[in-house]
Amino acid sequence: MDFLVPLFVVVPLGGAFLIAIIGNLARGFGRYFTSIVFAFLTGLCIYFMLHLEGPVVFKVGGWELFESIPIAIYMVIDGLSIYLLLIINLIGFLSAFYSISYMKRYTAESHYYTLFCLMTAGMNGVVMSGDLFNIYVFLEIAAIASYALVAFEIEKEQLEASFKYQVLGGVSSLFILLSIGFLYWYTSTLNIADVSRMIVAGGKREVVIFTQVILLSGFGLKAAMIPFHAWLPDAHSSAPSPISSMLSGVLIKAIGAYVILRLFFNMFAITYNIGMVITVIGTLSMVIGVLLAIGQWDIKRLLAYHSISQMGYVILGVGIGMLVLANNGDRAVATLSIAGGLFHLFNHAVFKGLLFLNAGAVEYETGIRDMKKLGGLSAKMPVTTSTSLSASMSISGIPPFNGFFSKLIIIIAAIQAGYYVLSILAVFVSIITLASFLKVQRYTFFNRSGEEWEKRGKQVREVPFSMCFSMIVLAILCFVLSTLIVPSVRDVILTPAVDVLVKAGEYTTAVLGY
Amino acid sequence: MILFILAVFLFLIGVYGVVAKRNLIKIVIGIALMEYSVNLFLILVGYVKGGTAPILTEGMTKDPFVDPLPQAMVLTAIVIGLATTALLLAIAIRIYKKYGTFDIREIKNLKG
Amino acid sequence: MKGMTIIVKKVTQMICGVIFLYGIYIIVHGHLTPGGGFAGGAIVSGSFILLILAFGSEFLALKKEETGSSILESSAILIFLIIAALGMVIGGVGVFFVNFLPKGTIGQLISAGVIPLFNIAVGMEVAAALLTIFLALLIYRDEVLK
Amino acid sequence: MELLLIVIMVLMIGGAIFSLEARDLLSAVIAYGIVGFGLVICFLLLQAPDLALVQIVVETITLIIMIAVILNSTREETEHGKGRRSVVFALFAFAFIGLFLYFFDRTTRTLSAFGEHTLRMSKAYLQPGAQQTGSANLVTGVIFDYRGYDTLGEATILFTAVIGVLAVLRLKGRKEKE
Repeated sequence: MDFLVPLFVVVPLGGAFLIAIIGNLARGFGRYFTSIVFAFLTGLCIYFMLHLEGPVVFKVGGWELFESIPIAIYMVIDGLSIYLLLIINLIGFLSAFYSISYMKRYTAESHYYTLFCLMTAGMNGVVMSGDLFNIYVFLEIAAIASYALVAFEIEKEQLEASFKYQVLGGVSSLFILLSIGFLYWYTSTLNIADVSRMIVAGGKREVVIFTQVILLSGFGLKAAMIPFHAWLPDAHSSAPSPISSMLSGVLIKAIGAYVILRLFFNMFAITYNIGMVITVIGTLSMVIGVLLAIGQWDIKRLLAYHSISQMGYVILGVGIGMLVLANNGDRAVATLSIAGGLFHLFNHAVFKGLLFLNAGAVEYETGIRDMKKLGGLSAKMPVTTSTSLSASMSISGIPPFNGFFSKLIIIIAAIQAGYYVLSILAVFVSIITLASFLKVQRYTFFNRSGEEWEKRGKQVREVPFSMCFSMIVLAILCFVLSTLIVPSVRDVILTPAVDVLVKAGEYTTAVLGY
Repeated sequence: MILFILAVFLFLIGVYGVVAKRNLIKIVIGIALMEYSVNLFLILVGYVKGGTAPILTEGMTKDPFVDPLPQAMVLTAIVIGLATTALLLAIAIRIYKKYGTFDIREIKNLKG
Repeated sequence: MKGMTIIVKKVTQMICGVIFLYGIYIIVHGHLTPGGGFAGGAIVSGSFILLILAFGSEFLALKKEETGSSILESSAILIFLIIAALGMVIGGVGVFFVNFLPKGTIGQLISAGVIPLFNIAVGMEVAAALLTIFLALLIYRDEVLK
Repeated sequence: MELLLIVIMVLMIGGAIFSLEARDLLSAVIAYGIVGFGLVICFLLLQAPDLALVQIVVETITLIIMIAVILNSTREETEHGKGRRSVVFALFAFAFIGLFLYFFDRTTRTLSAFGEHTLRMSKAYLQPGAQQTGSANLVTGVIFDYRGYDTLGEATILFTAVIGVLAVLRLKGRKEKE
């Protein structure tokens, strides 16, 4: 099984290069090839998930330890990595399939599919890397591809959003590189496991804290946590809809939240202060994100603000777990809290991806994104309406859907850990989210007052098959993911990922092998 | 020590340029300056006193080498910087075509 | 774009070939002397850019050139990936990025296994990439002026 | 040599400040070129000839592209509204820079000083490096053999940027017919 590990990067990269070459000759090639690539990768993820026992370590170039120092670049696939890989490639497959119809209206489709493959390859590379500088390189691939994709429609709004995104993204990347420089100065090594060991041995606390602050601001910018969120609403609402769903659903998690978790749990020792900072940032994002979303009338902008808020839940859940672990509290509470956070991460990818695809379908048919001008679409677009309804109920935490369970777990964990204020805030945010999505449903699909599209004389009908298919699959996933609370399913998918974070100290030994 | 502080100072000047300047080209320059300073910082970290460049030649004396790993990292970082700058400039010139100015405030005004 | 004066053209004519050859030299000797694929590729593309700047672009079918250099670039990086992935087949043990060719004597031109091949692939990629960016800006400019 | 480095770096900082404050964008870009070429000399002094070579070429091409962009658009920077707000902002910026440098100095004082770097990961790249990779230039050995995977990523980034530039500079975003 080990030799299959590089395929997660090689296949999408090879796909991107092939599309760039053949796309010039045969126009429709990229359209179908991308979906094939991601279907294959999703299958590979499932195969890995079913057969994974402990972390798989792949040494690129086959260089073994030298005087017990790791010198090769390590690819590490453990429970958390494979969990993220599954999310990335699943959402990637559905977005790519959705794009088949959606992107036919744009020029230069082969460029689009090339960039799409590159972005996903970058994210795959980040989540399975065990090397600091390698993380930086692949993070840049994903980021640069996403800058170009945000500007893909090359109108005023898109260009401006992309410029802002690029400037802030570039600054955050350089902060990350600077902190990698600090860590190299201190430890003279880049392997995460080895760095972790050197930090423990060195014991220079001040240097570590300084580095942590810079790293957190760098990755906080990438994850659009609240003091650093300025770029997200513009960028995510300007991109073509399948890309919005990739950006909101996957990218901010893979190159922002995931790396924060990996570095602050597995590389640095867990401390109470950092746990506190992460919890506070998560809470702020959760509350302020939803407050900013209330006043929005642009449907994609509203969804983008909700992304900040929902990512706040993820960070909050993990942060509470970190606090409990740092206090040597009850491990069961920490496990529950982290499980809630990671569970919500998957759920958010699914329902936010679906909501953006719905918004794309509405825009595809009517050409309007302003909710005041929409309305009465429920009769004309039944599939879009019903899938959107299930996603809305899921994001606002209505019982049979997956969002309910993950939020419930986070709230229960917060109460058990003694953070009553946080649990009340979480409930409060959930209620506002519900109100906000009632507004979306009412004005977009059910209200009959606006109907600007009718005045413009547009023939509105249901969207083509490939778009419907992706939306239906995601809507089904909104139900099916609720089964993650069933122990036998959870043990395969969620528990390995949670274990990586709860038993944070074991990462080093497992990777280095001594 | 003073060398490291100067490198970080250059980095902060770049940050200042990005945050304070209102001209798109100036912002691009600010990011490029940050890039340079980080590159310089990494190379400063990897320097060994009296070391020579890590290239084997005939009849070499027993000097120590400087650390080749930061050099490999910086080579990568230079190319990444080139890529970022090129994409930023492409978008900046596109924005100029649409708005007729490089000034952020005027762009905001024109957007209304 | 218009060309420059006759003096510039003459000088460019004389030095352009030298620059090009120097770029090739840097690429090929990447494993022996300072430099390598990145520096050499950038120098090669520099020689082309110099030619275009001096002689102007009205004699060129820019769009065709751009497509051509873009395809060259993609092929070069695909070759890079294939050489890297070949290790998974030839290396015997399924290792990515293995140096599967014989190493030879250190200091010889033909040595270091696959490293010269990587250098050449990267050199092609960088040269074509920078040329493509330049041509894209040039085409955009011409279209805007029209 | 340290003194020379300090002089060059001060020059670079001067160039950086000038390029950010200059009114004329063309002179700003040229001042930015000073920083780039100063970096080349620093690389040479710090025994990194590979980087110096790459940096000098990349810098030249970046400058050509930047100057082309500016000559095709505008050279003037319209800087209006220099009132009290910008003074407050400048004070704030100075305070931030001072604080950052202070903490940087305090925290990193315990780390190895300039030139006293200890090797750990790169020990393996130096001692048996030439035998294992067959490359006389050890940096090339690191780039293409020990850390070839990073280089693949780097080449991919350049490729991504090219596709991105082609996508951004295309003429029309959507097809004519709806």
